[in-house]
Amino acid sequence: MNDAASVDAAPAARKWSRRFAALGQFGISLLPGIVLLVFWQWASGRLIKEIYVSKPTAIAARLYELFASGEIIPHLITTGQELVLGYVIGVAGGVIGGYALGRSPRLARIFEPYVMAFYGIPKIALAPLFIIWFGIGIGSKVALASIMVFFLVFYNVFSGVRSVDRELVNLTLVMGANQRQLTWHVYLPAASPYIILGMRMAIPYSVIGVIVGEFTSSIQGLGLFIHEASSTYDPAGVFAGIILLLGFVLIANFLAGRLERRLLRWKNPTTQPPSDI
Amino acid sequence: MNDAASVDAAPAARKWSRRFAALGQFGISLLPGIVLLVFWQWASGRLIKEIYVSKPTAIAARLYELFASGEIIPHLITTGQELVLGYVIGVAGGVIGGYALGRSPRLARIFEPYVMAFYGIPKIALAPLFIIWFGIGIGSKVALASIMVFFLVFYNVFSGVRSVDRELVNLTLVMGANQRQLTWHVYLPAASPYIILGMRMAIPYSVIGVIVGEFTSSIQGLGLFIHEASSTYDPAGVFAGIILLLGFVLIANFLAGRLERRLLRWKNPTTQPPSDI
Amino acid sequence: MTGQVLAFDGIGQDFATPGSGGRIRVLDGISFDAEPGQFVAVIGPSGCGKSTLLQMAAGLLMPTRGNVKHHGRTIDSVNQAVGFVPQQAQLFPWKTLQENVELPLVLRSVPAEQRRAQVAKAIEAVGLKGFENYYPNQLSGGMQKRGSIARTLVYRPDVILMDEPFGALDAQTRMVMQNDLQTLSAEAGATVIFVTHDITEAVVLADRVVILSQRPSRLLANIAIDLPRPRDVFEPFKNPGFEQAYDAVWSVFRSQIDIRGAH
Amino acid sequence: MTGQVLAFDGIGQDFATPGSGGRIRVLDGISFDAEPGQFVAVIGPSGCGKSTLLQMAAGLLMPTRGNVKHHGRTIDSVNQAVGFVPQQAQLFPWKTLQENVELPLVLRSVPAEQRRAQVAKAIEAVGLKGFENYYPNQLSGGMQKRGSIARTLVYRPDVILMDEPFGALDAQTRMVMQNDLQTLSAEAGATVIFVTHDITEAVVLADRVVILSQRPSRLLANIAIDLPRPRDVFEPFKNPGFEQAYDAVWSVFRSQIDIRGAH
Amino acid sequence: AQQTVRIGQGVPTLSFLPLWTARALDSFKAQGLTANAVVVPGGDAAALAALDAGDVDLAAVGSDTLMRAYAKGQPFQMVYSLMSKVTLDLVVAPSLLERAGVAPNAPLDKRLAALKGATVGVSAIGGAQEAAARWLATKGGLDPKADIKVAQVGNPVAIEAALENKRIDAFVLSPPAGYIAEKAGAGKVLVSMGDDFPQLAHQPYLVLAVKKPVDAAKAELIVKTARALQAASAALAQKPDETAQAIQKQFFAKADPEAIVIAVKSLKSGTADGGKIDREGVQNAITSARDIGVDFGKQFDAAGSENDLWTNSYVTDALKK
Ligand SMILES: Nc1ncnc2c1ncn2[C@@H]1O[C@H](COP(=O)(O)OP(=O)(O)OP(=O)(O)O)[C@@H](O)[C@H]1O
Ligand SMILES: Nc1ncnc2c1ncn2[C@@H]1O[C@H](COP(=O)(O)OP(=O)(O)OP(=O)(O)O)[C@@H](O)[C@H]1O
Ligand SMILES: [Mg+2]
Ligand SMILES: [Mg+2]
Repeated sequence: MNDAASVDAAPAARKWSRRFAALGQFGISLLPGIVLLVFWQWASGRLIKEIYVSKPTAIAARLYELFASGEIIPHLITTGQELVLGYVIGVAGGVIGGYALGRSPRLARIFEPYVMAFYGIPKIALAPLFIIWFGIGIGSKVALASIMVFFLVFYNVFSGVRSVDRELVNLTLVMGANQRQLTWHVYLPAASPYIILGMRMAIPYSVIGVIVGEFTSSIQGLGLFIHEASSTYDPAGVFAGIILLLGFVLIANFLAGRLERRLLRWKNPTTQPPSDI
Repeated sequence: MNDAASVDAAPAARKWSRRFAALGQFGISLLPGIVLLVFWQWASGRLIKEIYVSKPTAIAARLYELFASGEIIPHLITTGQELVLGYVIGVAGGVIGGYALGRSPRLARIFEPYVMAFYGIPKIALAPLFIIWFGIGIGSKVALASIMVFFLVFYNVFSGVRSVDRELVNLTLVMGANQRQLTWHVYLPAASPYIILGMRMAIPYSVIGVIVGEFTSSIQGLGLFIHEASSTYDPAGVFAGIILLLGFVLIANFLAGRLERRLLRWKNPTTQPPSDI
Repeated sequence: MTGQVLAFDGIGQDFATPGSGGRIRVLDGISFDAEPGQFVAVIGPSGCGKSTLLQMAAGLLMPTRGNVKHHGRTIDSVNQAVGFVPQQAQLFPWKTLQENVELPLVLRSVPAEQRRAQVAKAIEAVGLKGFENYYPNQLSGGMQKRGSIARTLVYRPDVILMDEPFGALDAQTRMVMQNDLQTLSAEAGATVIFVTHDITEAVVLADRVVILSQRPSRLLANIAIDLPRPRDVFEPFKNPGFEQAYDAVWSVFRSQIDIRGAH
Repeated sequence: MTGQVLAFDGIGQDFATPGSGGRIRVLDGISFDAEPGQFVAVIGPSGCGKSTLLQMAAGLLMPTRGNVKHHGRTIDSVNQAVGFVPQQAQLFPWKTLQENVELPLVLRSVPAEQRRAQVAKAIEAVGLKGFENYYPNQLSGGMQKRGSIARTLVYRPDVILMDEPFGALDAQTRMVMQNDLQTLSAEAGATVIFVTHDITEAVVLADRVVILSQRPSRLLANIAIDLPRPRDVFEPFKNPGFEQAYDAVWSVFRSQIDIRGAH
Repeated sequence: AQQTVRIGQGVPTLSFLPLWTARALDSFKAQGLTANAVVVPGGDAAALAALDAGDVDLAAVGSDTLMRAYAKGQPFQMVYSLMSKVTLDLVVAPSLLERAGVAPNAPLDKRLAALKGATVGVSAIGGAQEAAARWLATKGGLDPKADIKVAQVGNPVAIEAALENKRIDAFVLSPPAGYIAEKAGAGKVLVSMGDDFPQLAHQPYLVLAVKKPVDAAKAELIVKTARALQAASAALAQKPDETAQAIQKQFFAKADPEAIVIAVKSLKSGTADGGKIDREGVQNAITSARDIGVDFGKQFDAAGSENDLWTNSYVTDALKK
């Protein structure tokens, strides 16, 4: 609302105060995490047995141990590869598929229900097929993760493309655009809020895909590590593994946030979102 | 493009030809399914062992058997309840949470990363915790399903609310709207394409949530049925269970499609989407 | 100087220029005010900051310098006491014309029956009878704009801010609506701030015409139009004294043309 | 009758009315055409179907009855041989002004260097120099409209369809741009279909003025304006013969006013 | 009145033979019980969590998981031995033997040495199966960490698919997986652990666990359950074929009947002692767990943990009339 409230201040001071505010923001956003950790530490052994939830100090110690011994490194690398590959393949497929069906209502009417139905299949029930087709190595996890990612990206791109303003499309056609140009100059930018939303939501699901995959079959990876820790009553190990997964998620989310700000710069170039409630 | 192409025809004829076209459409959209079934039937035992993929005729026979004996009914009812409850709770939570964070950039900056991180946690790894907290009954499945649904709906509503045109919001405020009215008359309708998208994508995920829950622990339900079929070497049973799950998904998707057309009527009231590629 | 409904006091507005990181000065010390029931027309070159001024009066934008007072109170949040017809029609695309026009009454909890009557009257007044169930994207540009006007006039606000309301209308519709607006504002005693590009329109409707300069915009003149009311909007030049008033405004305006030069 | 660039032949257009399931007749047998290099102005009441006609010429809407021919060929798909300035500016919100104006050239694979020069010239011509890096939502309504005009003129199409291009502009900017358009269309020999609400504008710019009636819209008149060129757009009434031409148009138009009646 | 007993089970394998038998023959009914089988596919740890939460009365789990939980201070106690021998089979792909040039009838350690460089599938890493695979490798003179790779492959059908498609070279699972693989020509049962290693043939391998403390009503329930299971085991010993068929029809209707019958027969010997848990057996279990490298993180032995980790009193009570 008060876009211009701070406009009077001298540029240098503004810059500093902005940095300061950003720092404050960051501090505030850490707060719930800290509260959670403290509560966890307190509740563990009091409200709920440590064997089920471990506790932050134990997890920190376990994490240190895992890195100091290097034991976790190969798991980290494997899972990292699976995540990146699965995510990239899924996003690429989702964008292409969603775009095609979004542009062609006819194709959409035919195939959309199948895509939806395919997602209702509990993939765990298809474990044998996955093993036969993709093996027990990195392949089956990449496949699962990219399927998960595909779905979310697919639906978002599909909806995004369908929501593009017809009049802009028509205008661009009159201007002389061919289909490829229409895609690049109109459909993709106009659908970008949806595409980015899909890419963001897909981040944790790529992790879920990889973990489900590793639970189903694997030789190495964080999911396997977590599963092993869980069946050998090593709760600190379980949560240490989870924390590492969260690391992946948060890094990817941070990168996606930057991409979003970059691509959607045009939406609110100088001003802040309105009417904070 | 040719909105008006069929405009000359007499209304009655138009109505019929439209019905006919709809029927044709429906037929065409069954085609890939039929092709798939035929291929499946053929490939089973030829390209891949029947024990891994069963075959359509065997599955149909198994389905008949399950319904004739009534064996599947209690499973169906349990899973149906879990799905509906999980979905409704998840959607409600997602809309409220997404709306609150969408309206308040401050809250969003603080909590959004936590929501994202929470989804990176592989829920399967926390099976013991879920059992401790929600028991082995319907509770833990509803919890899992609604968590899955929540996330998708949350993110879509969040993005939808943030994408609402500021100028319309401002105008409504000037007109004298209070916060509640702003929500009903502007934010929710403007964000409805996103909300509906989230609700649609959440359909198969509610199924996944329930199935993961039933795979973790259960007394009754389709997930359990599938799990038992798979560990007692009954591939037709596995796929019969999957088909029933798909039934849920497709019915829900159909209903969501109708809701969508109803709520988004204003988007393209009389005309068809443009530029089929 | 008391009793002003709206007072713009030394308004200045800077915007950040994209890319360069610099700032562009749009408004540079604009002061004028509107007394109760007064009809103030604002004219000025495209991009000089007229819409920006109206936004400030509606409390949607805080000026960089100076302030806008409404009944003596500095506006520092959304101003719900004014009616605002924005430059783009901005109807709600998910509401039919009827629902759009009805909204301000719904927001004010006017009973349904009374609402229906008022809405029907407002829609009729802008010549859109029969289009009640159309969605905005089924209406022509001018019809949308008229819907937007009906939506504001339907709840009879004391202060009306109008941003080029009649710009997209043909001569005949425009004259009818000018006439209606004149009658309405006189009857209801509403204060109107009216942005327009049409000098004839400004002169025939307004009590005062505020003329802004090119960006960075200053107040070039604030000219009182003392023609008797009611005025004939259908043949403006037949109003006694119109020509002099027109020339007074036009001569100020003319000075601006010369800046860009006629080739 | 050969050699027409655009020919509207017995155009009729019905739209489904929402709710009732009936149909509303918007255009009812409109026929007129434009010869090469001709400047045709279309005027008519708000909502009579002027924008609908332009959409047909651009191939974005197929008429219910009749057809539009372009160089003798019936238009049955998007017409890429015309330039179209829509009623709402419709700039691409994700592109800066510069990128918006550049787009048609990019679509035509014009080399970057030449593109830059042409874009700079077009932006300068509409008086938006200095705003190249602004996104559309940072521009005023009139500036957006001018951007939209620049985007069409930049690639010099043979046929230009303009839907109230100067409606949102102040008198001075409008005159400068009218003058530029006159020069440009004369130099390039472009055929222009120009929808406007301003009779003066129509008469001073056009070779023919097409006047449409209220909905269901018929062709009221198609009046040739045989004033010598170049014409003085800054003081239209000083053009020899202008007054008669104006009166010819106005008298047709006037008949329409009386239908709704001056109260 | 009928009383309900809720039994949680982590993995629905045939090795929990007394449970299947009792359900197939409904020997619970004679004790005035209705058995409510709660499947906890989340695994033994999840089944024990359900026990801890009070959602089930008894949990049927592997003794190794139970001992781990016990070592962590969980209040669980084994009250009935469902399977008194290690039932795992090592099944290898024929190609593995060919590659190593080992005959199927070669001495045990030679056979096991063929595992060098192999990937062995198990249904869960961190459980008894992984431990068994690595232990077998040491018996073949191999380095259990470096010389074999152990892969987690979800369910039995998936493991078979993996073996058949050369994704793994061998697997360690309970019957009937080995028979089915042999029948499909995909694998060869190389070692039956309970038969080939005497110390593995006498120990509580799969057990029923309860949460302490046990009140009188719960104690009665346990005794009744034990009686039902004993009755089932007795029936199995008398009429192995009929019983096996009953199990197959009721629970494995779609599986190959022959494989189930053979499997039931081979497992039968592990149910012969009516659920008895003794000091020697428990000690065997502890030692073999330690042998294969399980670190309980706490020292305890069979004698010291009697009536804490384990008790035979319910079985004894059940035998009294
Ligand atoms: N968010 C913004 N960032 C930068 N500049 C802006 C922004 N909003 C408006 N401006 C600039 O402010 C100036 C005035 O805009 P405004 O819309 O008030 O003009 P106007 O007088 O209403 O013009 P018009 O008659 O064309 O509608 C323009 O030059 C515009 O570029
Ligand atoms: N999709 C539609 N469905 C129903 N009616 C429509 C639709 N599109 C346009 N119309 C009707 O067609 C008529 C003509 O619209 P058009 O936009 O061509 O008018 P116009 O002459 O350009 O008016 P203006 O000067 O106000 O821009 C209007 O009455 C409008 O309601
Ligand atoms: Mg403006
Ligand atoms: Mg129009």
